[in-house]
Amino acid sequence: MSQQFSRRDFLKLAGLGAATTAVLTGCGPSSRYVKREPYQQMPEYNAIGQSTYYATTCRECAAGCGLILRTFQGRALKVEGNANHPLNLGKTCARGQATLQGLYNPDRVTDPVKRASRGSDSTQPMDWDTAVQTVADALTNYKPNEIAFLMGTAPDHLFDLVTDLANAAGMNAPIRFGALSMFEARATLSKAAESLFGQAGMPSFDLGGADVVVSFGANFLETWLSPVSYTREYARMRRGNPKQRGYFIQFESRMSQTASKADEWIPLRPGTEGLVALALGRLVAEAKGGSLPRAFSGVDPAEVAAAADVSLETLEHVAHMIVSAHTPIAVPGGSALGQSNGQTVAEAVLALNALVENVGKSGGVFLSPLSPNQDAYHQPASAKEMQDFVNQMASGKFKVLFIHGVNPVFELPKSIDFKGALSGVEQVISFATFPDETALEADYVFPDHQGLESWGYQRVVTGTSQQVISGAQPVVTPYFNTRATADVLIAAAQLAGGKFAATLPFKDEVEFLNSKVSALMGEADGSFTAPDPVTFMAYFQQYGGWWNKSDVRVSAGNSNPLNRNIAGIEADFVGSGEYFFLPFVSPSLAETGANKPTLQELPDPTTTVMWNTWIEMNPETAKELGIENDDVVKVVSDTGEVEASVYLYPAIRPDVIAMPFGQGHTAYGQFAAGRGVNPSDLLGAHFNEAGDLAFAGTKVTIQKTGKKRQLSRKEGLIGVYEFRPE
Amino acid sequence: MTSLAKPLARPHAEEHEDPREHLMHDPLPRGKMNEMVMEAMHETNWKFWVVTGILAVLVATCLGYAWYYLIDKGLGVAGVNMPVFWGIFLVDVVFWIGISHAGTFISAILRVLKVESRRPFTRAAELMTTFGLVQAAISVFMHMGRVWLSYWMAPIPNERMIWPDFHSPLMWDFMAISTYLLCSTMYLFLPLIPDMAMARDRSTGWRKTLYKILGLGFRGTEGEWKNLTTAMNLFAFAIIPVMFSVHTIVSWDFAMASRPGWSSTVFGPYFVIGALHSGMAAVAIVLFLLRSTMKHYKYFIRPEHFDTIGMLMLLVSMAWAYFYFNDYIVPWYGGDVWDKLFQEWAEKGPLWYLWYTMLFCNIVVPWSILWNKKWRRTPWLLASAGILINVGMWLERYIIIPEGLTINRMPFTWRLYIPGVEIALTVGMFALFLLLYMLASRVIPLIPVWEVQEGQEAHLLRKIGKAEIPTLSELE
Amino acid sequence: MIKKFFAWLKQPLGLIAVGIVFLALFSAAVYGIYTTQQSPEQPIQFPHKTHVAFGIQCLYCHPGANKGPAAGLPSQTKCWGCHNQIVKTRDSALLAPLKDAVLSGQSIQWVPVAMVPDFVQFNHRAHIAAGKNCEDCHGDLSQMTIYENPQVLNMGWCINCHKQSAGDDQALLTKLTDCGTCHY
Amino acid sequence: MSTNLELPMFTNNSEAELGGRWGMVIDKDLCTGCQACVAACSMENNVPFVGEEDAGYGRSMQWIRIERLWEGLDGDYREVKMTDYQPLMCQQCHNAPCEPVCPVYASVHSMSEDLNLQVYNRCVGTRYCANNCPYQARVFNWRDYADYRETNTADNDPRWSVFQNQLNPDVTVRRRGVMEKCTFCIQRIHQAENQAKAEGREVRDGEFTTACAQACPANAIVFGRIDDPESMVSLAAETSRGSRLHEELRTMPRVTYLAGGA
Repeated sequence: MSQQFSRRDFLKLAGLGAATTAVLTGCGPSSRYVKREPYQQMPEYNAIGQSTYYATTCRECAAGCGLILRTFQGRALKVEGNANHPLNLGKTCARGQATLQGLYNPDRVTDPVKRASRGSDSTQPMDWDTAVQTVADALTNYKPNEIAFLMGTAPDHLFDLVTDLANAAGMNAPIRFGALSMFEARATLSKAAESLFGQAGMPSFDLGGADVVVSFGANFLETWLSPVSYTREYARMRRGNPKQRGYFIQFESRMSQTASKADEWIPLRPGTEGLVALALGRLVAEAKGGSLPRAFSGVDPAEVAAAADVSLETLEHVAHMIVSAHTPIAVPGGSALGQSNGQTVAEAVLALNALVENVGKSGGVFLSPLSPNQDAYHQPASAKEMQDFVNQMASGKFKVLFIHGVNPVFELPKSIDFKGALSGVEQVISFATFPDETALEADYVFPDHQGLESWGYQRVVTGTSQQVISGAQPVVTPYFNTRATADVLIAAAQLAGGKFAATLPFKDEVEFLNSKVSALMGEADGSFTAPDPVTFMAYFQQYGGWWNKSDVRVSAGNSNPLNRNIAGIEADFVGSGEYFFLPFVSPSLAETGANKPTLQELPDPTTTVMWNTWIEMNPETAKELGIENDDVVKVVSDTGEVEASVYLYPAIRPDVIAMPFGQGHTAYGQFAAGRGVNPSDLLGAHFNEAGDLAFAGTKVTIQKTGKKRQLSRKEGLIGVYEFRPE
Repeated sequence: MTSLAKPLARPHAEEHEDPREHLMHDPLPRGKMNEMVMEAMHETNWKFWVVTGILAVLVATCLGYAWYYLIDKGLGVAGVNMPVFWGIFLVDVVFWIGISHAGTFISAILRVLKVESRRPFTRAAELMTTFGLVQAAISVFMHMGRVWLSYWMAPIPNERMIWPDFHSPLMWDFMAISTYLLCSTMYLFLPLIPDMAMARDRSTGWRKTLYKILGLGFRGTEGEWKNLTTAMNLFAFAIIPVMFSVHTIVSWDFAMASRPGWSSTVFGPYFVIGALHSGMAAVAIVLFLLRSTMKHYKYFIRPEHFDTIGMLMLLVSMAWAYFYFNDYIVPWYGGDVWDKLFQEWAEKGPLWYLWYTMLFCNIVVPWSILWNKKWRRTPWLLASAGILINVGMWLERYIIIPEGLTINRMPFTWRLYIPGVEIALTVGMFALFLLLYMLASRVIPLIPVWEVQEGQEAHLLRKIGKAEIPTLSELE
Repeated sequence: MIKKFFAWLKQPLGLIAVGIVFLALFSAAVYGIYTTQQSPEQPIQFPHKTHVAFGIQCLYCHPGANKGPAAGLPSQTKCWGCHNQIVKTRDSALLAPLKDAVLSGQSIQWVPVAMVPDFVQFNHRAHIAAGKNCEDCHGDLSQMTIYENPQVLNMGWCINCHKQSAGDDQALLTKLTDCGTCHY
Repeated sequence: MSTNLELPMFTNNSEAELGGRWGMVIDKDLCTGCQACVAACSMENNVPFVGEEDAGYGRSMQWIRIERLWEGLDGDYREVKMTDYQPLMCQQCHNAPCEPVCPVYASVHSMSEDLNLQVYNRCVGTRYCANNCPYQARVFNWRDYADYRETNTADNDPRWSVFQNQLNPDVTVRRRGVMEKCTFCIQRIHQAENQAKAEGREVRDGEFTTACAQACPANAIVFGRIDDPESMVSLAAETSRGSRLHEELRTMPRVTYLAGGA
C-alpha cells in the first residue's frame, strides 16, 4: 500500500513540476499568435533592426522648427530636434514631442467623406477620385471671385501653391489665420515696427545678447512667436556670459510662466503697459542726460506709477537697471498688445529700444530676415480682417470655401460668428486631418496627411537671424487613406483645365516643391551647395531645409524713430464687469494640442493643472467672493459666459481673472471634445489699432454657481499651499 | 505580574465573595462538563445559520469578488496613489497581526506564569491568533500589485540565480509571519489534542473521523500526558520570543524606512505594546460573544475572567500611552522639520479628528472604565471598551501608514488618500474572520475542557484538606 | 458519500483512476512544453538544411545579426531574386506562396519561433561580437527544415552561458549578470 | 540550480567607488518649466497617459515632474515669488534607499552602469521602494494604462490600438502592478556602448544623451559620464552653485542641481 502511495505521490509531484515549469519558463505559447512580416522589398537605406532618421519640419505651430524623426520598420517612434537647424538647434518643445500622437491617433479623419448635413456626425465615405472631381467641379462651376481659401499658418508651401492658383485664376487671395497669431498680435507688432522703423517686418529680439531684459507681457517662454528659440536665447541671456548673469524684469498683471522666471515680476494694472514703457523711457532719457526725445516728453512718471498701481521707486529702479546695463532690451508682447491700444504699447516699447540704441545690434532688436524664397513679409490675417472675411461669407459673396489647417469655429471669438456665417457659403470643403469643429461644419472633408506624412516647407518668420526655409518630408507612409491637399489641388486643377491646369503644371506636390525651392540652388551663401536640382532637393530633405550661413540682421530704415509723438493713452476696456479678463494661450495645448492625450496630461507649468480649464483668481478676491479652490464659477462678459473651476493663484492681481486658451472643444477627437471651456467665447469683436483682437481688453463679472469640480493638479495642495515647510 | 499570577493565593482577602464565583471553585462532574462543551458545539439553531449565511455572502462578495476585481483591474480601483503607496491593506496587516498577538500572549505568558484564570479562555485566544494571521497574510497579498507572482518572495532554488533579498524588511516580515503562523497553529493544536480525543469518544459519523485524525490516537495515558505537557511547556516558552519578534519585525517595515514619522527607534516595543493593546481588547470582545451566544459558556467564562483581562487591558493601555508619547515627544523635541510637519499634519490637518479619536479610544476609554473592578467584571462594558480600543488602534495604524505617507520630503507631492475598494475588502476580511471563528466553534471545543478540569481538580484537592496544599499548577 | 469516495480511491480501481488523472495532467504539461519547442506551421515549409547545404551563409539572409538587435527576415524580393532564376523553383508548387506574395505585394506571414518576451532586450550584435556563432544558440540548421529551438530559451539558459563566458573576469561577470543588461 | 550568493549584484555597495558612471546636471536657473522634457521622456520611454481623474489623484505616470513651490505666500501678492522650477526624476542614488527594501530584487543596483534599475518583470508590486524613495521619484502602474490591445479598448473603440504604433521597441511596455521610474534612458546607454564597443572605443562625451536632455530648449539638463573629469557634466557639476537633493540622507544622488544666480 505504502509503495502505491509513494508512486502516486511521485506522479503528482512530477505532474505539478511539469505544469509549473511550463508556466514559469515563460514559454508563452503566445509566441504562436505573433506573425512577422518581412519587407516586400527592403528600402536600400534601411538596415534590419536599425532605426532610420529623417529630417522634417514641425507643424504643431508656425515657427518651423526642424525635427529629426526616428523611424523603425516603417513606424515613426520619436521626435528629436534637428541639431543643424538654425532655429531650434536640436531642441523641441513639448508640443513638438507629442506630434506623434497626432499621427497615430484613433480620432483622425481616415477617409474622404461627404457630410450628410453640416454639423452632423454622419458621413458618407468617398473615394479619392470622386473627391478630386468634387474639388475640380467647385473650381470650375463657380466664378473665380466666388471661391475663397482659408488657410492655417502652416504649411507655407501649400499657401504658396494656393496663392499661385488664386492669382492666376483671379480668385480671392488666400487668407491665413491661427489662434496663436491672434493671441500673439503679430499684426500689431509688425505694424508698430513699420510705423517706428519705417519698414514692415516681424521684429526679432536678441535676448541672448542682452544683459537686462524688460518684458512687457511678452510670453516668449510659452507660445510667443518661436518659443524654442526664445527659450534658448533666454538661457543664453542667463548663462551665456560666464561673467554676468542676465537680469530679467517682467511687467505683467499675472505671473505667467515667463514671468515666473523673471528676477522681478512687477504686476501692473492691465492697460497701462504703454504708459509704463513711456515713463520708463522718460526716466531713462533723463538719467542719460541730453535732450528729452519727443516720444517720451508727454508722460509724467509719478502719474503713470499711480495709474499702473506700481510704485514710482520701482519704475526708477527699473530705469536705473536699464541705464546701467550694457545691452538692455525691451520686449513687447502677449496681453500688453492685446489691448485697445496695443499698437501704441508696441511702439512705446520699441521706442525704448531705440532710446538705448540697440536696434540692429547684437543684444537688441532687429527685423527678422525674410525667408529665402519670399519677397515681402506676409502676416497672417488679423482678427479684424477675419471679421471682414466672415462678413463677406455671411453676405454670400463666397460660394465655395476651402479650409485647410485652421479651426476658426473654435478659435475665433463667438461674437465673430464664423459658424453662422458659413450658412452664406454654398459649399464648404475642409482638408482637415482631424474632425475639428470647422470640419464638422464642412460639406466635405478631404483629409490631408498629418505633418509627419507630408511634403512641404515652412518659412521661419522669426527667432533666428539667418534666412531659413525649413523642409518637410514624409517620414512614414500615410497611416490612413488620406491624401496631400497639394496633390488634391494639383489633380483638381488638371481636371479643371484651363488657367488652373496652366498654373499648376505639376505631376504632384513634390514637383511643385522642387519648382519653388530649387531656385535657391544658385545662392552662394547657402548651407549646402549642389550641382543639380535633384541633388539639391535630396540635400534639402536630408538636412531638413536650406538656410544661409551668415546672419542677416535687418535694422531700421528710419533714422530717428524717437522724434515723434507716441500717444500714451490708457487702454479702453469693454464690459461692465469689475475684473480684467486675461486669456492666455496654454503652453502645452495652444492651437493643436488638445487632441493629444500626452499633452492633455502635461501639467501647466505654473498651476500644474492637467486635462481641463481653470480660472485663475487671487485668493484675496476669492475670499471676498466666498469662493474656494475648485468651486465652479461663471465668468460673464458682454458677449458670453463660461463656467469653470477656480484655481486660487497667489501671483495674480486681485482685479484680474485669467484663463487658458486651448480647451473647450466640442469636437476634435475623444481627448479634446467636451473638455473644459473656451475663453474666446467671452471675447467681443474689439480690436486694437492694428486690427488685432483686443483679447485682453474685456472686463467680466464673476458669479458663484455653488457647484464644485475638482481640478486635476500635478501638485499636492497640502504641501504647496497648506502645510508648507519653512 | 506576580500578583496576577496567583489570584487564588489570597482568598481570605475576598471572603465576602461567594467562592463559587470562581470557576475553579465551582466544579462540575467531568462527564457533565464534557457533555456541556459537546452540546455547545453540536446544537446549532437557525440564527447561527442565518448569520453564517450573511457572513458567507459578505465574504464571497466583499472579499472574493472584490479581490478578483482588484486583481483584474489593477490597484487603481483601490485608493492608493502617489505618495500614499500603502493604504488600508497595510493598516489591516498590522492590525490583524496585532490582534493575533493577544492569543499567544494570554495563552503562553499566562501559562508560563501559571495564572489560573487563564484556563477557560486560552483556546479562544489561540484560535484568534491563527485566524488573525490568516487575515494578515491575505491583506499582504491583496496589497501586492502582482499577487500571482508572490511566490517569488519564497527562497526557491532556481537556475536564474535569483533569490529573494534578505535585506528587505518585507522579506523578514514574510519569514516572521510564516514562522509565527506555523508556530501558533501548532501551539493551538497541542492543547487541542486531549479535547479532540474527548470529542472523538463522544461523537459519531464524519465528526468521529475528523476527531480521530485530529486526536492523533490520544488515549490519556500517563506517558502521553507527560509528553504533551512537556511539549506545551516548551512551546509556551519558545513562542513568546517569536511573538515579540514578529511584531517588532512588522514595526521594522516602518522603522527601517527613511520616512519622516516612521524612522523611529522606539517602534519595536511600541508596536508590540500596540499589538497587545488591540489584542487584549479583541479577546474581551470574543469572550463576550462566546459567553452570550454559546450554550453553557456562561458557566465557563465568568466575570473573574473579564476581570483578569480588564486588568491586563488597563496595564497595556498605560504602557501604550507611555510609548506613544515617547514616540511623540522625541521628534517634537528633536526638531526634525519633516517629523514635526507630520505631527502638525496629524493634529491639525483635515483628518485631525482621527488623531483625537485615537487618543480618546486608546487612553481615555480604558483609563476611565477599567480602574473600577465592578465595571471590569461587567462583560458588555468590557466588550464595548474592547471595540473602542480596537477602533482606536486601527486608527493609530491608519495615522502611521496612509497619513504618515502623505508627508514626505517632497512637499510638492503631498496628497490625501481616499480609500476605494479597500473598504469592501476590509469588511470582507472581518466577515471572514467571524465566519472562520463561527465554523470553528462547530468543530472544535472553544473551551479547553481538560485544562479547566485539571484546575478544578487541583482546587478540589486543596479544599478538602485543612493544610495548605499547593495547587496543581504550582506543583508542575 | 465523501468517505465512500475516499474509500473507493484506496481500491485498485481508484488508484488506477488517480494514476490516469495525474498522467493526463502530466502529459498535458509535457505537451504544452513540447509544442512550444516544436516548429510551428509556417506559410512555407522553409527547408533550412537545403539552403545551408548550398553553402549559403546565415548572414546572407539574416543580415541584421551582426549589425543590430534583430537578425531579421530576408525581404521577399531577396528570396525571389534567387528562386526566380532557378527554373525548378520558379514554378514549384511548394514556392507558390512566395511567388504569389511577391507578385501581389503581400507579405508572407512567418510565425516567429525563437522569441524572447517583450521585457527582454536581446541584441544579436553583442553576441556575435562576443564570438558566439549562430549555431551556439540556434542549433545546427543544416539538420532542420523549419527552424525549431534546440533548447528552451529561458533566463536560466541565458545566465548559464553568460556566467561561463565571463569565466574569472569579475568585471565581465558583473556586466553579464547585471539585470539591466537585458531588462529595461 | 546554482544559487551563488556571492555574485556582485548581491553584495552591498561600498563607498569605495563613489565615482559613479552616469550623471546629470540640471540648472534650475535655466529651467523654464516648459515640460518639453516630460513630453520627450514619455514619448521615448512608452510612458502612458492615465486620464483626468487618475492624473488628478496623483497617479500620472510621468517619470519626470517639474516641481515648483511658492515663497512669500503670506504677504501681499506683489511679494509672492515662485521658486525655481525643479525637474525631478529618479536621482540614481549610489546608496539608494529603494534598493534594500525590495523583497525580490526588482529594485536593484546595476553594478556595471552604477544606476538604479527597476526590473519590471521581476516586480511584484509591494511598492515599498516608492515609499522609501526620499524624492518620490517612482511611479506605479495602478491600472493597465499602456494596454492598447484591440480587445481592451477605451470605450470599445477598436482604433484605440493606433497609439501602439508609436511605442519604442527598445523599452518594455509595462503592465499593471509594476513599479517604474526614470532609467537615465538606459536603452540609449546600451546602444551607445554597443556601438562604441563595435568600433573599439570608449563612449564619447556627448555622443548620446537622454531624451529629456536632448529636448530641453534651455539646455538646462546635461547628461554624461561623471567619472570623466573633462566631460561636460563633470565640469557643470563642479561649480559652487551645485547641490544635491537631501544630501543629509547620504543617498549620494547622481543628479546635481545648479541653483542661484551667481
